[in-house]
Formats: sequence, structure tokens, C-alpha cells
Amino acid sequence: MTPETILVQSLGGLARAGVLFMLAAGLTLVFGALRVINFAHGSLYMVGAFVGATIVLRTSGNFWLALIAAPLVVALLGGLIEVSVLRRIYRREHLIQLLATYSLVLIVGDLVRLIWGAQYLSISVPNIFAESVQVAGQPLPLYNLVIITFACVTAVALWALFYRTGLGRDIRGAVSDPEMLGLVGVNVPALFTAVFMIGAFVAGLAGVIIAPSTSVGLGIDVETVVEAFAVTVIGGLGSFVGALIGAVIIGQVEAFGIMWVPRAALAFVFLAMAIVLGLRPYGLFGEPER
Amino acid sequence: MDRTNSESELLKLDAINAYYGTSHILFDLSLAVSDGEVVCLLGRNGAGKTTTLLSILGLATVKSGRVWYEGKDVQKMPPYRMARNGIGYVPAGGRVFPNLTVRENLEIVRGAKAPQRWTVQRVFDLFPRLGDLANNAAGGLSGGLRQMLVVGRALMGNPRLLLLDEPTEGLAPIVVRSLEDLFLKLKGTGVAMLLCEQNHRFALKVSDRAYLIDKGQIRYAASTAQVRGSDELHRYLGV
Amino acid sequence: MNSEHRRPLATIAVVAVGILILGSLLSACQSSAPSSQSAGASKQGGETVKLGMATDLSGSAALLGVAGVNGVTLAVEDLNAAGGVLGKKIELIVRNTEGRPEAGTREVRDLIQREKVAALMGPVSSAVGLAESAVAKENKVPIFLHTSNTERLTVDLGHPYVFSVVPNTGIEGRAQAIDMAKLPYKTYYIIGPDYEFGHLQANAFKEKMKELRPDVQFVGEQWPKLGETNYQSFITAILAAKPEAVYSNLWGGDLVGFTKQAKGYGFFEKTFFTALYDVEVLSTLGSDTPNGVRGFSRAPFYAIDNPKIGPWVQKYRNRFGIYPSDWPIMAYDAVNLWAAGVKKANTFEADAVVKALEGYKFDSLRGPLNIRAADHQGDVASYMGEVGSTDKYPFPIYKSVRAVAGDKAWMPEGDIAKLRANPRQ
Amino acid sequence: MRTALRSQTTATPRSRIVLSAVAALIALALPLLLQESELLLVVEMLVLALWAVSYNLLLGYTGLVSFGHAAYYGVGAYTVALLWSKYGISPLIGLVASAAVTAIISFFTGLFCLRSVRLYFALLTLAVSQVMFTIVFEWYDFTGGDNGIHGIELPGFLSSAPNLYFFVLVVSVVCMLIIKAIVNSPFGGALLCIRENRQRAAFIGIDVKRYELIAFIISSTFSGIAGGLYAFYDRQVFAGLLNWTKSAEPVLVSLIGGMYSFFGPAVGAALFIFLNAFLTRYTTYSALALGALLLMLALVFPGGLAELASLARARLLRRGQHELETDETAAAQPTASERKP
Amino acid sequence: MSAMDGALLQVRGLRKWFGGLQAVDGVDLSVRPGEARAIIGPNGAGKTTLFNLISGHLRPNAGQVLFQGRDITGRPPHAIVHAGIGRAFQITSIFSRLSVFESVQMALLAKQKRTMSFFRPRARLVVDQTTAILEAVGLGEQAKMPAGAISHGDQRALELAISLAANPTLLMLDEPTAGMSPWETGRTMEMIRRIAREQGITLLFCEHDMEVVFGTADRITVMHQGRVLAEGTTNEIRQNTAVQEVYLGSDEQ
Repeated sequence: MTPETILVQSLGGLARAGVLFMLAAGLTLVFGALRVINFAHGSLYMVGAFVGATIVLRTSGNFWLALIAAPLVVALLGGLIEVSVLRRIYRREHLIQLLATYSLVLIVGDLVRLIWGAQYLSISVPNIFAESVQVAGQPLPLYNLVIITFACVTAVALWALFYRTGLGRDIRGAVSDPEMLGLVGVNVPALFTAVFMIGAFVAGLAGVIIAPSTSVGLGIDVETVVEAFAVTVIGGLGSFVGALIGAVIIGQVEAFGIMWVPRAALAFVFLAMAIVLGLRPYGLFGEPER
Repeated sequence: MDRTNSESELLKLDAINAYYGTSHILFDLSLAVSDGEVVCLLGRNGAGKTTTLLSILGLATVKSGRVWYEGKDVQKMPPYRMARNGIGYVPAGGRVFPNLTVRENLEIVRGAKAPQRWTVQRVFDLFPRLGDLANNAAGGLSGGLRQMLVVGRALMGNPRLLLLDEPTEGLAPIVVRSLEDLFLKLKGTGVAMLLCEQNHRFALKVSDRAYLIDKGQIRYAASTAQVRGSDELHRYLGV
Repeated sequence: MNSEHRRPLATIAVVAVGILILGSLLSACQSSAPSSQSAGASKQGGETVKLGMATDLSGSAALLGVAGVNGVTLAVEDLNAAGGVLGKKIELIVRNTEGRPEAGTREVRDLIQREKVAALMGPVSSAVGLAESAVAKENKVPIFLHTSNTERLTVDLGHPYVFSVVPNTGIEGRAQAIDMAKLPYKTYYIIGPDYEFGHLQANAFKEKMKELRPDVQFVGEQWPKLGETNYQSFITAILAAKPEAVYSNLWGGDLVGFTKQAKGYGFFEKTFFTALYDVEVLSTLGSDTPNGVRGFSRAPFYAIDNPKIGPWVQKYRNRFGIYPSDWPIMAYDAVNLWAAGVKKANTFEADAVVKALEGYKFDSLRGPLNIRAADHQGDVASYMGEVGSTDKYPFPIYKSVRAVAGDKAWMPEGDIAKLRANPRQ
Repeated sequence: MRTALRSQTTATPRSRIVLSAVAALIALALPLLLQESELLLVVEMLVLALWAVSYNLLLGYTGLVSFGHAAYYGVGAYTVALLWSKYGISPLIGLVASAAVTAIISFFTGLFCLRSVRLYFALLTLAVSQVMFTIVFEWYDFTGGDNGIHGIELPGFLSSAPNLYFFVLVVSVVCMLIIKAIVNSPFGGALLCIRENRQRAAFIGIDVKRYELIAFIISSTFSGIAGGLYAFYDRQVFAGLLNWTKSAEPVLVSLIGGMYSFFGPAVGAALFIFLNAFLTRYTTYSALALGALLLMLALVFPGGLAELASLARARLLRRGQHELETDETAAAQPTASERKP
Repeated sequence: MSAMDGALLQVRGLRKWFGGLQAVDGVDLSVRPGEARAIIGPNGAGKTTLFNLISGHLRPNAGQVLFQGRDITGRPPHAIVHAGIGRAFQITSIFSRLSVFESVQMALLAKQKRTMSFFRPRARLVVDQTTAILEAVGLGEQAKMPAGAISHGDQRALELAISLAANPTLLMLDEPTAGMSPWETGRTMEMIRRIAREQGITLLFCEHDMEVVFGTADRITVMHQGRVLAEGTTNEIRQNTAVQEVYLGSDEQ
């Protein structure tokens, strides 16, 4: 195994990590503030991909419009879900919350099939990113670097949102003490809706970003949410940094695992999860449940 | 229902019975605070002081009785509305937002509209040491500074009424004395206060009136002068 | 919940079970009077004959399932328009298995026993196909496979009531090897979806290739899971092994994703690549299709050399508004094979139909087919060619189309007996 | 109050006997009343009911949420299938072996997973079960991969549907009764204490981890038997039996039926199979319908059918007692609904 | 090791810190058989932590706990229960969906190590003993009610009954009258005293209600900031100025 191979392999893993991070960030954000494990997060991602791909196909290739419009649509859908479903189950046990979000997976999945049919969609990488770049003498898809960059931008934007805006301050307040937050005059229910919409927006964004590099079909909701979920758990539920590190870990474990033990590809994510939880029962950066 | 509260009665608890889970904590408890008045509620640990405050804020289960604020029944009002209507809450134990900075702890407040508004700068003028630590995480503050911060945070809401839950608990005497001065100053600005305390020396110094609470019931109500040195004080607070 | 509370619940539970059972009982009485076991195809009364199809209409293979139902629907409509079969109109009953074998078992059993279907059309997934085939065998109702194609269906677990008009994994894999043996490449890498179809088909390819070209080496294998969206690491792992050629049986959305991601790595310039590029995949990929890549598929309509296919495609487009993919063509053939058997036997009786079809020369959309008696497999051709764009269709097609006839690639009869005695499991 | 209690304790056993007799009669008569496909649907219900009831020993009675119970169900099914296909061992012996194999495996996985608590325990069970799924899925030479093992031959007397039905009926009912006995035993009581309050359970002298492990093993073992019965029912096994989507079934079914009642999950299982079979017949959008149903359940009746039933019962009781019109019973009314946990 | 100066429970130099906080900072305590010992102190004095250390819920960072001369430091809770130390908790620790009867019955079975029995119906086990304990604490009427549905005062009595079921030599009570009405408080303390006297149980309790403390305890230990500030008879404590200062606030004037 040459250094070039290692570099190329890890860059591929990093692109995957980028997408996983964008999903895990939303999952962990929603868990941190709302204390809900949103199993339907993958459904939001799928809707983002479908809406994004449809916009591109209908506007004969306007990727940039899709990049803005699709996440907004998903955020609105997220808002609708928060107000009509999640708001009623914040005080319930985790199991009931999982049941509710699981049922949303079923509902959204079938609604997508109802609207788009069983057909898978495909859109091209936008022209300016369609090139390959030379890294260590090997061509690499430029779009991979675009995904990585986008994930970094998302990470920085989320960081800035948390630490440089009033909304972020309110969210961090809600993470530590939602009751007190209400008592200092913050409209906590509205804040929770906003948090969920932010998570949905990022999930939708991830859906649009990934669309050009793959086929958009039914089933990508569950396929991806399971991995994003593992990332979140490995990083520690509720931890933003954990989501970032967890995504990189899973991305790299998959990239090199596939090289060395191809037959175990299905199990990598879960092996990593079992090992991490076996060593650190609350994930790398998690805290015991409160 | 009766709206006969005199204009001066800012807060009125009318024979409330409050529960926490299944336990009955407050028994037919009534008290009142007039506009601009400082009233203390004295009692030992577990006497029901905190539950009284939580009942006002709608966080305890009140099965009977009513809570009036500014002549309105506030039982169904969401907490954030109360804050925006001028109720400031200073919880026990320096309950700051630990992962926010000192400044953010103040800026996060959405309070009442008032002609003379509190600003972060005014709070820092009041507590210069907080100003020095403005960008530090509040979770790292000492007990005394946390206490100042929760008081400052409550002020940021431009309150008409402050509810204080044992602000001197665990504080060094020198800090307690500075709080004394502060509360007297605040009193001068016309803020009404309901001060729950075990430390009666401190509480009686700043209050106009006092209630003694024990086992969920008001046992004695009188002016501070009457309460000071009374037998009841020793019976319900001492050993 | 206290003990006092639990007791009535047990009562309620008993009542509820009773009600449920009564409910299903009532629905049973509604449909028909109780009848004896194995009341299969033999007891057809009335003006219609029922045809059952339990296939995957949701889940990862839904697109193929829907296309198959289209083909079957069109076939039934055509037969009915021509006066039905033996004077009876065909009534089609379609059920959804959601891609789950246990649902396949359940639905097919219900189709046979309550609906009394005369024959079954197969599903998409081979796991579901195996489950359905087992029930068909048990109840002695013929099942016609048109999409699910593990060789185990007709060979290892074959039985008198199963028929196949799709190139099975053996035929398909070996046909590709026959065509590709002419190519100069010596090192091969394999990538396929990680389930039975992928493994069996690739194995057939490997074995035939080794037989025809002992100098060929297989330098690695990758098995991404079905429905995988991220192929980056697989692609780089393959390229690191520097194979001269890559054989793949990825299909559908997976192949679309793989192709798009591989392009950026210069994959198609660095290595020869072949995979299941069918009409569906090519029309989805559109301009993202790598020029000159070798594709293979089961029934690309434009590549079929048979006068029947042209008008049929026109009819299909009029009916459904799209070009047909492989699946409706084979599904259409499956229905007509059954109808031909019935006509020849002059009865709907299953055993007679089975007998009539053994060794039958069937005039399919893809041309004449021979249904081999040993495994009830049609000698269906496999098609391949190099992909390029065309003015005739709104999607790329195979240029220099080749077809390997089924009887060149199917399993020798001797092996069938061996595998039936000692199945691959 | 007292009157109400007395009337309950005296009335219930008699109605229970009557109902049990009716249920037994129906059970015996079913093969005469139903067609084979419907009878086998009932068999499927019984298998899932046994699985759900054994799962609920963990969920409802010990308060442990496992997201990976399909692993044990699947291992049970594969034990029967593999013993038959590789060694020609009768599935009847295989069924006994499936209990033993799952018991041994769950001892080790349980030991590992119980290092974590609550949510993280659930996630560990999921991770472990997915690793087991991968092993079964990938080990083509041994397990037959994703398509699994087909055509399991049952002993001759089980080849007819009614006989298979009676066999599964007897095995699953006996197993459920054993679980019921465990639930009602001192051990079951200890589990309830753990469910209600782990810390307090330790302070009355219960070694919590040990009891949790034993409950995990018992639950997994009966899940293994249920899986073995599945192999009898379907005569085939496939890797999907171990997948996490399958693990969702006992959870859903327990929640539908009500996890705090013993037979709730069994009723939930019957309803689930029924819905699955009938929804798919009327619509290809059955997931939508099922999802809507589950969502309604989560939002309105988090206690499942059991809650619904107890509400209905409270209402019935109320009406009945109004007819009595005694002040005493009327005064006891509110407690019936208040007692709802 | 022999029981030193006849002490039933001996705590030596016990320390526990959480992060930087010294919750219990070198506590020595000696409880004689048969006495009723109260531990008092303002909030945060370390009473609850001390209880948790003795009953095995927490492990100390330093120090020893001896019970009947045997070292039980750091043993798990269930082992300590079997050693003879019972503990009654504050309100939240009952089994709310078990019936009152079942709660006590299970405590009895657990203490008698009979819970590893899988097939005997528990409904018929230790019925008389359970009933006797329930009668003793005045819950005979409520036996069939779910524990979560009875009044707060009754829940405290149930809590006591569960602890008594362990047949403890030493019973630790965590604020036994917290949240009770005055009437319930009197009734409960009288009951506790009576049962302790009848069964020869040593009591160790913490409590805020001074009437209860002075009316029940033989000796009082006062804790402040993780340490023992004073120990003595009720009269000695009443007259201790240091204690008065802690409770009434220091008078700087």
C-alpha cells in the first residue's frame, strides 16, 4: 500500500465524512436541545435530495437554485413536523418518541413514493465542479473536495450560529436549562421549532449536496440515517464536536475497512459503535443522560 | 372571579394548595406583595419556600387557590410571558446557564418594556467583578459571583417584581453584606420583592414585612420590627 | 400497572384475539365456501380465470416491480382483447410483498388458497422468488419467473411448477464470459451488490472465464451493500489494485451512483468496465454515461432482432407513456408462456399445463424460445454492446449489439441433476 | 371502594374461566373454520406473539429496551435450519437446540451490552445484533447468505397445516405460560422492582445487573424458540430475520398492544400481522397507513391497546355501576381511571 | 476486628469529593446499638452524601465504614442490605406501579434471598409477614392500591415498611417527614419510634424538622460543610452556640 493510495483512500473517506457530519450535526443538535432522537432525520435528507434533484431537472440544470430552495422546503417540512408531532411528545419517554419518529419515516417514505414514484433520479455535477483534480498523480473528482469544503463551511456556519448569534446563545441556553430559559423570557416552544428547522435545513442541504454524486432513490433515508446515527452515538449524543470527530472516524473506518476486509463492510459502522460504547459508555464526547 | 384586589397589591396568593408530584406541600397558603414593597418569607429548609415561588411561576401543581399578578390570574400564563410581564426570578443555588458566558447570561434575557431599562453595562456597573469576567463561562464562577449573576440576570428583565430564592445561601458574610446594600438600592428604584430566606438577619434588614412559613403554612405575618426577636422567629428558624 | 389491573387485560386480550380471528373468519366466508386442500388450478368455475402476482412494489426494487406489473397488465389486456384464454377472461390480482420473503409466502399462499389463481407471475427479488416458489411447489400451482433470476430457483431448488423466461444468474454470467473471453485483458476485478444475485452471477462469470481463458486472473472483489450510495472507497480500492478490467453486476440506482462517482477518478480511462447498463440506467444517467463503456442486459428492446418487438414497443409507449425497460418485456413473455401452455393443454389444470410446456417452443417477444424440460428454463439470450449516444432515442444505447444465445450459456443438464441432489446452500 | 374491589376479585376468575374455555374452543375449532392460508396466518400471529411476549419480559417487565432482539430470533431460526441442512437433524431437536444456542449467545452479548444503561444499552444491543446479522449475511458457505436456507423438511406429522397449527399453538402457548409463570414468580417481582426503580431495587437487596442479565437470557432464549418456530412455519430462513428492521417488530408490537400488560404484545402481534396482510391487499401504500396508525398511537394512546381497553373497561364499569346506584360505588368511580399509570 | 466501644456503626475519616468539591470531608461517627441518632445541618452540609457512602450507593475516596465490627466500605448496596442496614428514601424511590402489598412482599423476598425462584407464584409467598408489616405501619387498608396512587404520607409509610422488610439492625431514614402535613408528621414519627423500640432497631436519620429531631433523637450530630461540627445530647446541641450560628446566620454586629 503506497502513500498515494492512503491519501486517495482517506480523501474519499473524508467526503463521506462530510455528508455524515452534516446529518449527524442536525441529529445531535435536535437531541441536545429538544432531547428527542429524531429517527426521521434521514427522511428529511431524502426529501431534500428529491426536491433538489427535481428542481435541477425541471430548470435544466440550475443547481444553485436547488441548493437554496430545497433546504428551505425541508426546513418548512421540519417546522410542520415539530409543531404537529414533536411538540406533543417532548415529555414522553424515549421509546414513545422513537415510535413517533419511526412512524414519520414510514409516512414520509411512502409520501415520497406517492409523489415521485419508484423512479430514481440523477442529476449531473454542476459544470464548474465536473472536473477532476490531480492529487499525488491520481485524478480525483473535484466534487469530492466540494463536498468536503461544503461540510467545513457548514461546520463553521453552525459554529458561528451557535457562538456568534443571539439564536445560538438561546439554543445553548436551552441545551443546559430549558426551564430557566423560559423564566428569563425566551419563548422556548418557538425556539424548539427553530432548532428543529435548522436541523432539517442542514439535512436538506446534505441531500442536495449529495444528489449530483449518486442516484436519488427510495431507501436513501434509512441507509444514511443509520450511519449518521452511529456517528452521533460514537461522538456522544448532543455533542457537536463529537459529531465531527465521529463522522471522520466512520468515514475513515469505512474507507480503509473496505480495502482490507471487504466482506465485513456491512459491519464496520456497528463494530466501531460497539467498540466505542464498550470503552466509553456515553460515546467520545457525550455525557450521561440527565 | 373577584377582582377586588386593591391597586397596590402587585402579587397575591389566595389560599393555594400546591403539590409536587404526589406530595402536598403548601396548605391554604396566602400572601401578598404590594407595589414597591419588599416582603420576606422566612423558613427552614423544606418549609415550602421554593414551592411557593414555583407555584407563582406555574411550575408546581396548584390544585386549589389562585395566584394574581397585576390583578390577573396567571395560572395558565406560559413562563416566558411572566418574564415579559415583569416578573424576575432569582433561583436558588446560582442557577446560571453554565455553558454561556457571563455576558450572554445577561443578554439572553427578554424582559418587560420599561422606561428605565437595565443594560449589561448597568449590571456591570453594579457588579464590577462580573464586568471583569464578562467573557468567561458562567459555569466557572464562584458561588458568590454566580449569585450576583442570577440577580443581575433577573434585573435585565426590567422587573416590577423580583422573586428571590435564598440569595445568600452559601455566601461569605462579606458578600452577603454587599447584597444587603444592593437590595436596599434596588428597593429605592421601586422594585417589589418577595425574598425567601433562612438567613433572617439579612432578610429582615432589607424587608418591610415578613411571613414565617413552616410545613407549608404561614405561621406568622408581621412587620419586620415585630418579627425581629419574636419567639416565633426562634421557633420556626432556630434549633 | 398493578396485579389487579393486569387481570382484566388478560381477559381483554383473549376477547381481542377472538374478535380478530372471527374477523378473518368472516372475510374467509365472504370469499368462498370452504373447500378441500390443494384446491388449486383444477377447480375453475365461472367466466374468468385468475392470475396472481405478488411482487415488490415498495422497497429498493420497487421500480422493477412496477415495470413488471406493467408488462403483465399489458399481456392480460392483449389476451382478453383476443377473447381470453380458453374462452375465459383473465382477472389479474396484484399483491405487494414490499421485498420481504415472508410477505411473499403469505401473499402467494393467499392468492392460491383464497383467490384460487390458476398461475402465478414471479416477483423481483430472488429471496422473495424462492419463498414464493416454495409455496407454489407445495400447492402445485405454476409460477412464471420473469425478473428474479437466481439459478437456485430453477436448478438447486427447481421443481415441476417453476418456469423461467429470464436469463438466470448462470446464463447471464456465463454469457458475459463467452463474449468477453475475446478481450485481451488478463487481470479482472469484480464488484457487485452484496446479495445472492451479485455473488451467483459473478461466480458463473468467473468459472466460465477461467474455463475459456485459463490465463485470466481475478485480483480482487468488492461487495457493496444493495442500496449503497457511497462508492468512493470501493472505487479507490479497485484502482489501487490496478486491474485491466472490472466486471460488475451492479444495477439500477446503485450502478448510477457508482458510475457518477467513478467518473471523477478517471476510472473508465484507467480500466475496462462492464456492468448491467439497461435502458433504465442509461436513461437516468443520460449525459453522465461514460462513452464506450460495455453494457449488458436481459432484453434491451432496440437490440432485439424479432419483428414482433417493434409494434409491441409502440403499444407499450401508447399505454404507459415511456419506453419499456427489460422487465415488462420479460413479464409480458411470462404471461404468454402460461397462456400458450393452457392453450396447448386445453385446460387450466396445473399438471397438464406443466406437461404441455416441457420442451415447448415458445414464440416470445424476443423470438422463439425453447423451454428445457430438465429445469423449465427458457433458452433466453443475453445482450451486450458498447454504449454510445444515438439520435433515435432520448437515451444512450448499445452500439455493435451482440447476443449470446441461452442454450450456449445455460447449465448442462447433467449438472442440474447433481445440484438438485446436493443443492448449494 | 371495598365493594368495587370485592366485585372485581370475585367476578374476574369466573369470567376468566369462561373466556379461557371459549378461547380454547375457538383455538381447537380454527382448523375447521379457516382455510389453510388463513390458518397459517394465525400460525404467523402465534410465532410473533411468542416473540413479542418474550421480548416484553425485557421491555415491559424489566424496563430494558433492546433494539437488537432479531439477532436471537434469527439465531433460533438458523439453528433449526442449519442443523437440518448441514447435519440432517430433525427440526424438533433443532427447536430445543435453538433455545440452548440463543441462551449461550445471549449470555455473552448480554454481559457486554449491560455494561451500558438505558439509551446506550439499547444502542449497544443494536450494534451487536447488526454485527451478528453481517456474519449470517456474509457467511455464504455456511448460512447461505442473504437468501438463506430453503425447503426445510418437517417431520411427517407436521406436513399438514392443521397439525402444524396445533404444534405451534401448543409450543407457543406453553412458552407464554412459562413466561407468565416467571412474571408472577418472585424473580418476576424482582424484575418489576428493577423496572420501577433500579436504585431502590438494589437497596432492598437485589443484585440488579445479575437479574438483568438473567432476564436478558430468558427473553432471548424464548425469542430463539420463537425464531425456531418461524423456521417451522415458513420452512425457510433468510438473513433478514436478524436485521434491525426485524428488531423493530417486537418493539412496535409491544407498544401497539401495551407493554405493561402481559398479553398486550400478543394482541399487538395478532393485529400487526393482520394489518400487514390486509393493508397490503388494499393498497401499495401500506407503510403510509401503518405509519399513520403508529403515529396516532404514539400521540394519543402511548399505553397501546391495553390503555384503550382499560379506558373502555372503566367506562363500562361506570355504566354498570350507575345501574346499581349506590353512593359507595359511585364514590369509588374516579379511582378506576386515576389508577391508570 | 472486635466492635470497638460497643459501637454498631463506626465511620472513620470518611471522605468523598466530587470534582473539586469536598462533600464529605473526614467524618467520624459512632452509633451505639439501640440509639436514635439524628444528623442535622444546613443544606449542603453533606448529610445525604454521608448516607449514600454508608449505604453503598457511593464509594468513599478515603475512610472506613464498619458495621458490627465488619468492614463494609465500598460494598454494593445489595450486599449492605444483606449485612443488616436498611435505608428508607425520600419520596421518589418507591415502586410506583407495584401495589403496596407487592412492594413490601418483594422487599421481604429479596432480603430472604428467595427472588431467584422462577416458577412459584409469588402471590402466595410471605403473605402473613407482609400483612403484619403493613398493619404495623398502618397501610393494611391500602394493600391493593398501586404504590404511586396513595397519598404522600402513606408513601412515606410504605417507604418505611419496605425498609423494615429487610429486618434491619440499623435503619437509615432520609428526611422521614419531608413534605408531610403536620398531622402526618406526628403520626409517622410516633410509629417509627414505636417500631424501633419494639424490634430493637437502631435509627440513624437526617431531618430538617427540629420538632421531629428533638422529639425523636437520643443524640444529635451536627454537620456543616462536610464535617462534624458538634455531637451531643439534644440539650447539649440546643445550647451549642456554634450550632446556633450555623442555623440562624452569624451576627456580625
